[in-house]
Amino acid sequence: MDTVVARFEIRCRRFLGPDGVPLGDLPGFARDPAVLVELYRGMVRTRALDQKAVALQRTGRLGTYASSLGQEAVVVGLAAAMRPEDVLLPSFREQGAQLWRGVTMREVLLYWGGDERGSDFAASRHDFPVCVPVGGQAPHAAGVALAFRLRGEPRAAVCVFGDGATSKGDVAEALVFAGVWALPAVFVVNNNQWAISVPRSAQTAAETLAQKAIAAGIAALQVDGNDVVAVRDAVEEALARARTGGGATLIEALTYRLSDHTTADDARRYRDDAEVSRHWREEPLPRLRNYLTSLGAWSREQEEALLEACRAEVEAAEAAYLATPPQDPATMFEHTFAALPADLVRQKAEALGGRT
Amino acid sequence: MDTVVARFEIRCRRFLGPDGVPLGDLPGFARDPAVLVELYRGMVRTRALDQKAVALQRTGRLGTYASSLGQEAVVVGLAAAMRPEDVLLPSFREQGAQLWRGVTMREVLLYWGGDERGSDFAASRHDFPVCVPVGGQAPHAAGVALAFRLRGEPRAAVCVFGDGATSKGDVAEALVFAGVWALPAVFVVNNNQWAISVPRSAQTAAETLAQKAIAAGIAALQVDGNDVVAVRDAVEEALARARTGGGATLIEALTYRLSDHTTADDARRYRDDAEVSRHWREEPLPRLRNYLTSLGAWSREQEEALLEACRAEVEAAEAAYLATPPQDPATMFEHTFAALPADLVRQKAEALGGRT
Amino acid sequence: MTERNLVQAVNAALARAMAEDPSVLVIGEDVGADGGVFRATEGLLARFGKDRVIDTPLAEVGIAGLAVGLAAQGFRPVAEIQFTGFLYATLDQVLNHAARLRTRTRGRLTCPLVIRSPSGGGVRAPEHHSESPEAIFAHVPGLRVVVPSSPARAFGLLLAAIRDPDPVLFLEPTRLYRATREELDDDTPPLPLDRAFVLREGTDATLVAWGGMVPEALAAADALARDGVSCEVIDLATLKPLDEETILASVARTGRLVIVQEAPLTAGYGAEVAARVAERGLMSLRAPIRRVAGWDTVMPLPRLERDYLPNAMRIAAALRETMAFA
Amino acid sequence: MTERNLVQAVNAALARAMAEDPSVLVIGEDVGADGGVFRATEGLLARFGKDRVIDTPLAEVGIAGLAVGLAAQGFRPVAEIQFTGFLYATLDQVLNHAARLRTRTRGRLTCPLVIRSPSGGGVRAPEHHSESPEAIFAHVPGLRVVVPSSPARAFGLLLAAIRDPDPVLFLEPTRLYRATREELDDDTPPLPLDRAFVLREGTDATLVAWGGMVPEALAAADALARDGVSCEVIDLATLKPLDEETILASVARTGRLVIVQEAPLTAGYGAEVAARVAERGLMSLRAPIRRVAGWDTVMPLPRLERDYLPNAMRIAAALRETMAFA
Ligand SMILES: Cc1ncc(C[n+]2csc(CCOP(=O)(O)OP(=O)(O)O)c2C)c(N)n1
Ligand SMILES: Cc1ncc(C[n+]2csc(CCOP(=O)(O)OP(=O)(O)O)c2C)c(N)n1
Ligand SMILES: [Mg+2]
Ligand SMILES: [Mg+2]
Repeated sequence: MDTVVARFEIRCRRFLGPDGVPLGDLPGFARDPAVLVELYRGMVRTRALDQKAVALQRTGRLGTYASSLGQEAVVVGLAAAMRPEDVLLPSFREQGAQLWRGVTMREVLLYWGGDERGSDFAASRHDFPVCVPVGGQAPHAAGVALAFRLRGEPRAAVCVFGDGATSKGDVAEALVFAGVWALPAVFVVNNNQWAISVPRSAQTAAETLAQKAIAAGIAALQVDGNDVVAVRDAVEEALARARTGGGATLIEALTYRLSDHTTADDARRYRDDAEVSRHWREEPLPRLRNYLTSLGAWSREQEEALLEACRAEVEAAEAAYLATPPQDPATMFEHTFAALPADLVRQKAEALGGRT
Repeated sequence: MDTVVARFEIRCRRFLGPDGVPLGDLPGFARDPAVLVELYRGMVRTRALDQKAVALQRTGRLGTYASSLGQEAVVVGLAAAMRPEDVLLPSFREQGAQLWRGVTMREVLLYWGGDERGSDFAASRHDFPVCVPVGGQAPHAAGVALAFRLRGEPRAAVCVFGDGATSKGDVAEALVFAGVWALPAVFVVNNNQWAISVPRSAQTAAETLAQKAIAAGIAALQVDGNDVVAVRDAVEEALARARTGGGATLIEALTYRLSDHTTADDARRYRDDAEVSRHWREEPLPRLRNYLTSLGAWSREQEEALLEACRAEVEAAEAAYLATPPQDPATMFEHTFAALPADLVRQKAEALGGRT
Repeated sequence: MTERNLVQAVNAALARAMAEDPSVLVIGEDVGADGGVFRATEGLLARFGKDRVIDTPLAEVGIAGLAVGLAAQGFRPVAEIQFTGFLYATLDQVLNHAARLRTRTRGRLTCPLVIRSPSGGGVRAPEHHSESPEAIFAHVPGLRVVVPSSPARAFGLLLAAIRDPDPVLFLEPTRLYRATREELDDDTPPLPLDRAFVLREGTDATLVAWGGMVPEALAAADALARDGVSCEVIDLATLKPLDEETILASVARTGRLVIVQEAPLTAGYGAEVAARVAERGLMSLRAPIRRVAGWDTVMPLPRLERDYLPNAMRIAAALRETMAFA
Repeated sequence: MTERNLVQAVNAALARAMAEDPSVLVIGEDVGADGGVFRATEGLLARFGKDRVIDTPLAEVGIAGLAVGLAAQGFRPVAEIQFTGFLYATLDQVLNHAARLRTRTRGRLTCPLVIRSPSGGGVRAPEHHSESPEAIFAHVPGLRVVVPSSPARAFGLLLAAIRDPDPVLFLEPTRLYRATREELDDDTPPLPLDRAFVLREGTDATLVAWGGMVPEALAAADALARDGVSCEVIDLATLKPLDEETILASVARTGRLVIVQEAPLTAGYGAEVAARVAERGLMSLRAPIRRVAGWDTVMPLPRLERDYLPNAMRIAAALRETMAFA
């Protein structure tokens, strides 16, 4: 005697096909080519920074770095959907979202160059810093969102993590909290198909990652993560719902990690070049560029000017980064507590040479 | 442009209505009244032990105890579905399942009386002991099930936990493992509607707990947890699937905690008597008894004989429990490692009086 | 003035902190209608409402992480972890996030949260309900660890912990919850979070203890007093940062040190106390430093609990051996 | 004989253990096709197949718990936690389950598992990749904690850890993975899991270190030798259980003790070593016990790493101060 007591479905959103041809009507914001140009610029800037960062790492002037190559539509799309007063809780591959929110290229390089001041960025100061422990920031997002709810503020927390992160219990617990209190939070999965060497298929038996939302009773959506219009639209819809008491959403953005996992990784050890080549055909930049070109809103000259502007910005950032004087070792101590306890005062003196 | 990419449904199974009237055909095993009588006996024994344990606690002769009052169909139904070679990974409210698998009442009392020997039970020695940290045993079940898979044994791990436990990340991670490797594991949620004072509605926004399975891509089923026939049938089906390579299942058994959370709790602080009274009308024992009576397979005399037999068994267990000589304090040390390291040898000597 | 036991003092401190500062929240499992399994949060829901006393789902990693998010947003969450056996799950959030958010962002984001948890054995509790994990957390840079041992210290220290701009782990000895009562006014001031308390002055030996072991240490000092030995008894109260000076000053006078901890011996916090004295107070020592501790075995189920836990007798024996040194 | 560095020694020990005993499994993130992010499991998948070298989902609690279930069923899982920053999440499973399953069931179920994790700083790694959490785990009854500091000791101790019938935490100093090479035969026997190694004999002071600090300690001893001071250098190797006798015997001869740990000072494992000597070796001490340790601050990002980590210079300075005592 079985009766059906609940039904669910997962939908996937896409506006622009891989070739840049629209599959139907575009959402409101996308009808203004200037808005699309801004999104395009955001993605190109991100890629330019990534290229520079990888080059700096290769020449020993930066630490391990996680490029977002191929995933620019995810990070730019979600950042473009946010308001300044929302809070971003990134993982470690969202420099594109940070840039969009005003963090400078120099600050991004500083962090990955091993300097804490890179997380003391001047803009968007309520945003969380990079989170290396996978999924660890997800419960923070629930807390931030709860703070907004308690204060009655129409703000939302936007938390980003990877396909691998969806296996972490931390993420599952965060979704439970976000669900049970209908918190203003949006969780975006950058499903780039790989968690270092572990392919999506070996990460979980779930048909989609969006369906992780069902376990927590929150809204779910899959989106073509190489279509920046779809990403921005999906996150905007989720944010609108969040701000108006409609609760949390989990959005799975389908994309692909075209680069190595980080500069410390060599992906050829575990994945096919052919697979990677195939995915180059789906990547987000030409898609939007082709569409803009078809509208007559983008020209070869504009493209060259943009590339040149990004190159200049990146080079200025590199110079500023390399010119940043080192931190005083005393700073190791100064932020451990608001006020230094007595035994740390002694340790600090010892560290700075004057052992007491 | 949204397209549906995945669909799910949750079904709920029930054979006997609250009054014991069948809602349709019963599964094969339930056509033999002798089998049903055994299930009934298992539930009555469980209730008898619970009553005695609570009484012993009230008079200071037992530690904190978690009664399974009202949830006997869950623990007996799942145990009856298992084979001896399967492994039970209980939480702390499954004494009914342990009894069915041959653990003695005296052993159960010994454990809750604060004596480790209660977990060194003589029967079903591959079963796990009680697990107090909520959800902590769920990943162990994945490990046990993986062991069976690696050895090619047609055995399964059966893991039981409560509605509250489904919020724990440990459980979510265990389900991910069970899903991705299609492990022979069955996870049974004793959804007794309360996690101490937190009602099911405040635990998660998920419409059902069964749908937690969707996040891990494993089979899901809800079952009337007061219908022992439905519980046994659902778990048997899941075990058959598990043994034949079909992977794991999460079964949510809907029941109600008619008692306090434990003997340390006073549920009147946080829940309505009226709610409890309502649920007494749904409880599992009269349901099966009424059905057996309607078949002519159960009489008042049989009922009295069973109660008397259980009383006798419980009293014998109580006597044996109370007569069990205390453990030698040396046993604290003897099982810390297979062989006692030197510094523990010294500590042991000190503990036993002969300080070295 | 009201007479309060330790758990009532915790309750009163929570109520006072919440009344004074609207950013103080209480979160955890069963902290609302149930008032906490030990009644530490009793009455708070009725008084402050469900936006400030928040029952959470059963998820300790989530609770700790939620608190980090709330704290970074300017709230002062006081999270209850129901028993210390379930605190280990929060270590990742506490160490990797709460205790380093200030450092990582050079002060841009901070984490003024308190995690409270009933701690220690002695009440014949079920498995995993009698743990003493203070040493594990005391190893975490950026975290304060506080263990009160009387109603007044529980009140004053908890108040200070909640007001502190950084994360604090506050471990409440279950066995002392209802052990004694003290007169305690609602407007008693907070106590400093970097000071040990000399509970009894003495000249022959220094006894350092904290939490549930403090009454045992005092009882041992009583026993030794009957033999004419005068013991100074220090309650660390705040384990991290450690008030080294109070201990060193005492040992400088007594020349003898016995440290009592309920937790297993090895790598317990007593080792830190011993190590500090062995560095900065070695020359005043007239006898080896003794630690009286739980054995390096698993905390047993209730029937062997008394064989596991250090007690006044074992402490007195250690003191006597210490006194036997020239 | 093959020349191997430390990570190759780990790899060789894993291969040998797997070849000898079909119940040995390797599990963890990226241990398969990738061969581990440090290549510790390289080639194992090809040689032993995917039923014995198992890439897991990204879930550390799950990995630790999976290992408990496998071990209770008679397998000997060797689980890799990719970096020690992600090991904290496993504490709950290790402490509440793995390390007490034997005790809880009076030996009915046991837990012969190994958790390996690259540990410590010095390689300019990203955040949370340079942690030294050994003290936290050394506080856990029923668990062994091992930290090798040379290829040969890594090989012999890992082999022993895998054969051991109880759970072992095996922390591999990342900075030593490729630091030196040693001749190492595949049939080198295992090393005992309860013994410290005297790496250098000396008469004036005892230096105790482990893991990544051992080369620094040896370098400091070299520096002191140039001043005519003879230092004995002991590599603890197995932290728990502690080989107290080797340390005490050394201090009895030298009268001076300096302990080096990379982890933050407070409640680090150096405190335990100091406390043991302050109890059982106090009377042979001619100078205060010095600890040279990481500061009680968050491990900084790479640019300040060298200001954080103890080094031969700091150790030598501590030794000189120690020698300055009558
Ligand atoms: C808790 C934790 N475990 C392991 C790691 C090591 N690690 C860093 S990134 C990564 C894979 C992450 O995969 P995914 O979540 O898909 O994000 P992606 O890197 O693909 O963006 C792993 C295992 C970590 N940082 N944190
Ligand atoms: C990890 C953990 N957190 C908290 C507790 C304290 N505690 C014991 S039982 C319980 C509620 C469990 O609820 P549920 O999972 O529904 O099981 P039930 O008791 O209803 O059978 C809690 C919070 C615990 N034992 N373990
Ligand atoms: Mg990924
Ligand atoms: Mg329940």
